[in-house]
Amino acid sequence: MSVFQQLTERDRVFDFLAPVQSPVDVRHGAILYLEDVSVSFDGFRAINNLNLTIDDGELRCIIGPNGAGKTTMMDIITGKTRPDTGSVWFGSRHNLLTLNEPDIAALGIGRKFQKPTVFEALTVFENLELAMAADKRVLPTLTALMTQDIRDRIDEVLLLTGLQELRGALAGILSHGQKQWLEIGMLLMQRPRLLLVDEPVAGMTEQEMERTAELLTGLAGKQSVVVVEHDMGFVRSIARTVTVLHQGSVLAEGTMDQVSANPKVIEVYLGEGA
Amino acid sequence: MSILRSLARLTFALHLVLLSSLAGAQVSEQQAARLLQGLAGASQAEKSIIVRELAGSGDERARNWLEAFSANKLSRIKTTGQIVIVTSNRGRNWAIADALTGESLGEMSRRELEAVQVNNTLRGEVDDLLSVIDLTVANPQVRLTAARALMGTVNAPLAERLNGLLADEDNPAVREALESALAIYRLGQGDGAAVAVLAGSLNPQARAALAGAARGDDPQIAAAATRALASIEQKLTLNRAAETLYFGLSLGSVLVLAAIGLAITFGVMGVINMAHGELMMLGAYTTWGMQQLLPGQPGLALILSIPAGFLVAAMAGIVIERSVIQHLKGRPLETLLATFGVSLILQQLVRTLISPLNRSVVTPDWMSGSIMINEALSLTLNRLYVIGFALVVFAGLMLIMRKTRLGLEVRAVTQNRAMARSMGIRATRVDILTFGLGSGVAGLAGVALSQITNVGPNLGQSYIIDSFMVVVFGGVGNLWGTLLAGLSLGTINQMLEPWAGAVLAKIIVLVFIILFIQKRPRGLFPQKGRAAEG
Amino acid sequence: MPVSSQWLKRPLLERSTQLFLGVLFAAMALVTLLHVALPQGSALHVSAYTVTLLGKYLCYALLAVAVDLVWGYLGILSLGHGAFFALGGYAMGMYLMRQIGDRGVYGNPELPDFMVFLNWQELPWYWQGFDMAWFAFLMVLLAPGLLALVFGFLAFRSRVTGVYLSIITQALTFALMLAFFRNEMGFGGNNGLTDFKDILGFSLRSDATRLGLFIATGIALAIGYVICRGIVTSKLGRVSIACRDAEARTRFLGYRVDRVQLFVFVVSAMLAGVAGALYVPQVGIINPGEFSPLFSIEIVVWVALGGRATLYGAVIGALLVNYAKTVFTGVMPDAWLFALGGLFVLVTVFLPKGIAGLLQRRSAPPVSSPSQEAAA
Amino acid sequence: AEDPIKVGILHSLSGTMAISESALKDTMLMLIEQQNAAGGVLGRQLEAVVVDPASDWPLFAEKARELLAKEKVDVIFGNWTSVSRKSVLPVVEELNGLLFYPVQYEGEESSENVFYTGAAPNQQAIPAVDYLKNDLGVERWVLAGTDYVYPRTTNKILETYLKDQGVADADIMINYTPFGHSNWQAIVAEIKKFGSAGKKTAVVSTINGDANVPFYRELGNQGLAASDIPVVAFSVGEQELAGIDTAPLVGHLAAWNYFMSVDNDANYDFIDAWVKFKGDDKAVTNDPMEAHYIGFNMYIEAVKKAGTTEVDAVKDAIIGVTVPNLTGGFAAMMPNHHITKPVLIGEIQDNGQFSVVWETSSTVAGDAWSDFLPGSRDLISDWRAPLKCGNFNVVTGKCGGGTAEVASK
Amino acid sequence: MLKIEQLNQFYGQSHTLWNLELDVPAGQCTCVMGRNGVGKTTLMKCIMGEESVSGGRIILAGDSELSRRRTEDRSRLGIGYVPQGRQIFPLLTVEENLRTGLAVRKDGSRKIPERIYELFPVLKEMKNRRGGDLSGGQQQQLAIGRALVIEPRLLILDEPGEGIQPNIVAQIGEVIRRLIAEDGLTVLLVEQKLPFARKYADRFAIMDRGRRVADGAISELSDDLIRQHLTV
Ligand SMILES: Nc1ncnc2c1ncn2[C@@H]1O[C@H](COP(=O)(O)OP(=O)(O)OP(=O)(O)O)[C@@H](O)[C@H]1O
Ligand SMILES: Nc1ncnc2c1ncn2[C@@H]1O[C@H](COP(=O)(O)OP(=O)(O)OP(=O)(O)O)[C@@H](O)[C@H]1O
Ligand SMILES: NC(N)=O
Ligand SMILES: [Mg+2]
Ligand SMILES: [Mg+2]
Repeated sequence: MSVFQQLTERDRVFDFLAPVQSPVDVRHGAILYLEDVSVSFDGFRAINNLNLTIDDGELRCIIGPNGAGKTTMMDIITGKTRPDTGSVWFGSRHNLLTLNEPDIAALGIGRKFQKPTVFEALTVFENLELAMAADKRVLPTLTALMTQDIRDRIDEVLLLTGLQELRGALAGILSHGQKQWLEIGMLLMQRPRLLLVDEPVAGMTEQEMERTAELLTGLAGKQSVVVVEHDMGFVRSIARTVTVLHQGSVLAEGTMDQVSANPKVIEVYLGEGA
Repeated sequence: MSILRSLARLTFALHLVLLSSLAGAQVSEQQAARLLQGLAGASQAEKSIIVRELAGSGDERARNWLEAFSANKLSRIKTTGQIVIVTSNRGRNWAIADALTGESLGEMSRRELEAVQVNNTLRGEVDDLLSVIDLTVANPQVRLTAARALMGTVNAPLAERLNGLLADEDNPAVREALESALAIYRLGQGDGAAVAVLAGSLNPQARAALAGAARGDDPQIAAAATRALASIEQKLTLNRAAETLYFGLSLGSVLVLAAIGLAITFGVMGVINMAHGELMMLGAYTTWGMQQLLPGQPGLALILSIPAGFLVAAMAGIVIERSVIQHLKGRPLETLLATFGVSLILQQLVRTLISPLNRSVVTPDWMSGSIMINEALSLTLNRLYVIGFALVVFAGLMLIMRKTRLGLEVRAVTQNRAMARSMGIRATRVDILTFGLGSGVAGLAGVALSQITNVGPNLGQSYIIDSFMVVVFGGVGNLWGTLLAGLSLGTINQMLEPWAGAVLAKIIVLVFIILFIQKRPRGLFPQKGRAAEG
Repeated sequence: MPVSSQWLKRPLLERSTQLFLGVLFAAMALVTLLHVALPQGSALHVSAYTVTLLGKYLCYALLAVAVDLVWGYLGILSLGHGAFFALGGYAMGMYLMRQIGDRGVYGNPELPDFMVFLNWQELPWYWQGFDMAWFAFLMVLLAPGLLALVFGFLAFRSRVTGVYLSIITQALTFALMLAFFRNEMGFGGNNGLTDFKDILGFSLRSDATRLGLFIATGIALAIGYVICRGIVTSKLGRVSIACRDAEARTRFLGYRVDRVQLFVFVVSAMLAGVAGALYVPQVGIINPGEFSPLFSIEIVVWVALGGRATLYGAVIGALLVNYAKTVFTGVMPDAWLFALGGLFVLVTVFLPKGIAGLLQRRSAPPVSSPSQEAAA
Repeated sequence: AEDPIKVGILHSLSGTMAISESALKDTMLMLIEQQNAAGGVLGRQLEAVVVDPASDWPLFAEKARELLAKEKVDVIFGNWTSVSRKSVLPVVEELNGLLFYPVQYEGEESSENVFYTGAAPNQQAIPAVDYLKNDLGVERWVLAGTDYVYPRTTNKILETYLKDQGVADADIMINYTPFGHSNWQAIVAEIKKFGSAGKKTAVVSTINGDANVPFYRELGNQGLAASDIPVVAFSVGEQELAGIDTAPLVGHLAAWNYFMSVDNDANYDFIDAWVKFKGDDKAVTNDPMEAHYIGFNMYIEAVKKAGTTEVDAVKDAIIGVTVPNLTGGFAAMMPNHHITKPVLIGEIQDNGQFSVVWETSSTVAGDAWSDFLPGSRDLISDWRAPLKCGNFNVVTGKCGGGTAEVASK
Repeated sequence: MLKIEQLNQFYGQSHTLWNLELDVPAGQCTCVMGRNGVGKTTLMKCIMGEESVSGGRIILAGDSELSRRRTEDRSRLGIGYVPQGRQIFPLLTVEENLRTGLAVRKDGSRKIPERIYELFPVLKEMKNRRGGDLSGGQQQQLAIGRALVIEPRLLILDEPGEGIQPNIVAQIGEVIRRLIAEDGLTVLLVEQKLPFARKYADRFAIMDRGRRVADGAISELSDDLIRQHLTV
């Protein structure tokens, strides 16, 4: 509760929320470009000529029907899936299509998965330790030391994610929601320039949702955040620009109000009730 | 099959052909006894003469005597000097019958008997004597074999005789063989026209004759022979390729059989079953046991072994599943440890209960030998059956996995056991059935292997590594992958063997597997999609 | 790059490692004492036979530790670690062969006996240098290390995992076995290398040398254990576990999974090589049998039986199985496989975490454990 | 009563070699039982100490050490494969034990502590080739073997021998296969092709163990009969044939120093005893069993002669000891620790037995160092004083290394 | 329909459920609520038999003592389960996923009821795709469809709306409502989202730290209760 309150004090700068210096060149404003990206699986076009630009420091919400290609888009950005055509640039210098997952992560792109994925045989604390921004080459990792500084940072994140009591528990025993939080915590430890957050509030209570909303909006500005979510209440509470994906391409883009008034969006996604 | 025979033997053989038409005559008992007694004490050269005399005697028992002699079953009772025919020579006491009267004399200790010695040379002579008679028998197949055997051995008097036979011969294949045999002879005599007859022949004797002619003095004949040889070479190359392919497929089908059960227990269920080889061994021993139960009927025993081998191995598999594997749910790696233990136990069990020695499994007649496609290409029958058997087993398994509920349920259980049970799938029953099925198929493989290789306690060990290799190479969980992997690895191996040798070929195949997996880290037919990427 | 050695010191401060080293050194001291101080006839005398036997067990223990490092912590079930062990052994064997000099039966100062009677004219190039101890000992590390490096580089770069990796490691050792069987390879074929005379000038037939080798093996095991412990307690160790359980996820955190795997794999291969090198002078022979896939599987069985991902469990497993084998093959030569096979089955069924699990259960109440299982 | 004489038995009872070796263990147990029934030796009973080296070569060395150092046995009977012998050799030399080795082998060895009761190449391979050449008129040769040292060496010797006799390179085909090779299709086809060149062809097989069954099966199926291309084997005996359907193999050959079918009372007694001991009417005997029979009797004689089981005394006493073999002759222990043996060639019959078709007129003494290998041509072995050397070079007049060092210890 | 009495559950040594009581009346939708990690999913697993319980009773339809039955028999008694995290069989196709439920159908039908495809048309479209390839929301729909194949009397839904697009969430709500009305289905729902719970549930039960701390008709779900038990 208290951290939550602290967090809302906008003048206080948490050092663990500051991004790591990344070589990304954002002089042109945009941190991420996707241009004419397409990918198909066994003939099924999951992403279809997708164009998307995320500005530096922006918080962008992406919504769209199940199977619209939101997760696949993140897969492409993080190097998990290679598109058939198109280009993906991080800043104006890094062609992500030439890089592999660890390189992309090292550039400062962090991701939370739709299905929470944590290291189940490691403790919550260790999960956060591994996620932390650091020299991740082999020998430095071997010789890395656990300093008080690191411990403090992990403690801060533990507090923020409400997992203090579980710090020594193996991540495998966490409940679904606790894993969600842990993964968000890992993302925070990573301090990326660009955060890709896939359905962060699934399985959370309303209050937890609010906390997450504050957290993400707090990050924006310093870091760029892309959020995928189906909970409209949540989206509304954080959204500035909303992009609607449908059948692999952008259906609409604009403020929440514009988008939710779009009849096509209502038809394919929101439904009459919303 | 070509055999070199001496001229003397052949002339004599012809002589015999004439005499044997007098069959039915009897020599005096005294005369026969004298000949047989003589045989027992004689030197090799003397035996050779006596054999001819016996054959020439026209006595209807002569064939019997000759066959017994040839089969090493003519014996002399040490004390009395009586010549007997051994009717059963297993164990320490042998059943004997009087050679002259055919009257059974009961059993007698081996110590009391002295075998009438025979060797390959004499046996060859006897066989020749008997087989030349075959040239005039009614069965054209027998005549064909006899005619083929004559190739390269014809001389002037025989040529004359053959010309006579040729005139009466109405079977085209036999005619062709006789003509070839004559042509080889004529070519040797410098008759250039014979080249044309031999031009397409795949017979090695014909080829040798042509090669001789190609080196000969007559430039015209030499040129023609060289041309003929070239065209034969071309045909041979094709035949060799076909032969290699056959070898490859047959080796491949053995691999498939060995691996296909594992493709179920390991590929589908995820149990690293180190005892898979021993389950195959059980199938092979079942075949042996069946043949012990049905002495003298190896064919029937073999056919009955198919269901029996399946059942025995399946039951063993189920016992293993119930006693060990069921306790290892969710710990697939530990199954390696436990089944390794089981495999040690099963091996030693066989050593203790049956014997550490290999057991002899008889190949039924209809599975022995080969069928001849042409003179340069024959397909061995046992392997042909194994190829067919492998395909049938594969198809059956495919049907079960695709068309029955078991296939669906086992996949559901292995992918998410808890959820499968929540859907009402009886996971325990599925485990038993599936493991039983995979084990049973291993048993079937064992039945087939008993026709190819050793039936002994080590049988399983020699196949387990290859089996895993095949399943993994094909892509775990994919039956088609297993089929294709087995067949292709077998074929590659056989293609390499002629120029690399057996050891190096195997090494190259292993290195190939290692490199191939770099290119396709999930085998030939990978599990695709999001889930597989983890 | 300044490499801190903190990671190596860390295990030394750990209770469990101290305990392990304490027990190991105490046992070694006791064996040495009972061997040296007591007369041959005494009931408590430890004979040279026993010393050598224990030395052999310790070699196996080090090998098991190496396997546990990659299997337990990295999730790489190597079914080919015997290959690294054997390569280290061959490097040592070649050195020992060269030490024979002209004392071979044919008295050829250059060529080992098996080359003489198979008509080799000169020493193959790859035998050069093995007359020098330093070179040979270097090769003990380099030969398995390089093989692991090349093989691992290819495999991990291509993201070969799980059973696929296991099976190609098996293919690797199988191929090497067949290759070493070939007399053309120049390693003595099936007979391998044997009839060694001395090592570093000490006769291999003297009890003192045997004791020395035993102690050297104990020290090697201690060092190997500490190195492994250092790795697994470091952050790299946790990354290894992360790779083991969720390889893809680890990559998204920015770790080069392939490099981590490669590093640990190579370290493990080198340890296996050292184990092999110490094994050869003690058993007196190295032949392609050590490359046999079944031997590699057996190593895995020791680790599983002792308790995976504990390191000391691997040591216990190796000692126990091999001791059982020694005893059973002598006491019940006809039925020992039943006993050993039965042991494997019973341990798996009743002790899910191996023997180490039994010890853990005694010493500490478990933190409720997840039902996680690395993919095979 | 005095302590019993301990006889170590070092044969694999499990693993790949159990197939061959387990019968040898039983043979030893039977011989010991018989000897004890006859009152033992020197008034002492004999006691068997059986261990299982499990077809694992380093384990052979360990078990040998166990037998000598821990069990303190007086003598060891054991080993089958050469590699296991090589593994055990340094141990018996170091601990000064006695080892009786009963299997035909490649030669090139003579240890002070080992007695080779099996055949050296000159007692098996060379006479067999002579028979094929002289009696069957063979002109073309296939040397097929399992890829290890015994076949390699034997084939090397045979190759040199054949070439010395004027056989052309092109008339010799050499082929090696791995242990347990089971897919013989291509090789048999190759042999068939090689044999169809118009010259009488034979296969000299040093194929070992499990690979033989599929090999002979394939021969049968591809129709290679003994009358076309005979195969003479050096490692296929009655015991191996018991596991093969012999019907298609009739006429193929083997060269040994003993066959179960040999018509001789001592042999029949031995067989009867064996059948009774095994309780199996179908139990077969074979050559290595005879070798143990000979070796065991030689040991007993030597102990009697020496009046003690003390190793050095037995070692000295045994040279020159002569005992009856099972084929109606006598075996003598030569100074090179090899024995004299008759050479028999037998043809396979349909009942899994061999019928002897040829034998040497007298026994042949085993030659430790082959005359057909360049490195060993000049070596001789003589363990009597004063030479006491296993590898004495008659050209340089010096005793080679290794064993000499031990001898002087 | 379902009655739980004095249920206790342990994970190893950690006591997760404490003397839990729950009553799920037939023909109604009962919603279990509670913060992350209070034991909701654990409770559902206990009902399905995926976790073993120590003490307490779970009684289905008056007479069936569930804790004595094996998991696979519980579905035969008519319990359909949509677990948290979807638990799709990833390598089975969508159709095969659905077919896994056919075995327990009373009518022995071997065909997937058309109704399922009507409810979730996307499943028909993706019939031949592997379950694991589907998007998260598609998988969730598949999980619900799969549970309906067995034509359950009692349907357990663990956070069914998670990851599903809004119009389909609403649709699922309507389906639940329809099944209750038409087939007399009983629904046990775990749900965090208040609006959804309020709209479709008839009753609620709140859990906190493994205990049931409140229950009643949905109309009785007060802000006070929410503040007390559902906020962090
Ligand atoms: N590896 C694959 N093979 C086949 N189809 C795939 C694969 N990956 C994704 N798809 C398909 O691509 C489409 C897009 O999937 P994606 O997961 O990106 O959707 P999404 O927008 O994240 O949906 P949701 O909101 O439900 O999570 C889906 O229809 C899915 O079935
Ligand atoms: N396998 C396990 N071993 C030990 N503890 C576990 C295990 N699974 C869950 N737990 C613990 O039990 C508690 C209840 O978990 P459960 O999954 O039932 O929570 P939940 O109420 O469903 O939470 P959520 O809303 O996050 O899904 C949690 O604190 C969790 O850490
Ligand atoms: N000595 C042999 N046959 O290995
Ligand atoms: Mg998604
Ligand atoms: Mg939950």
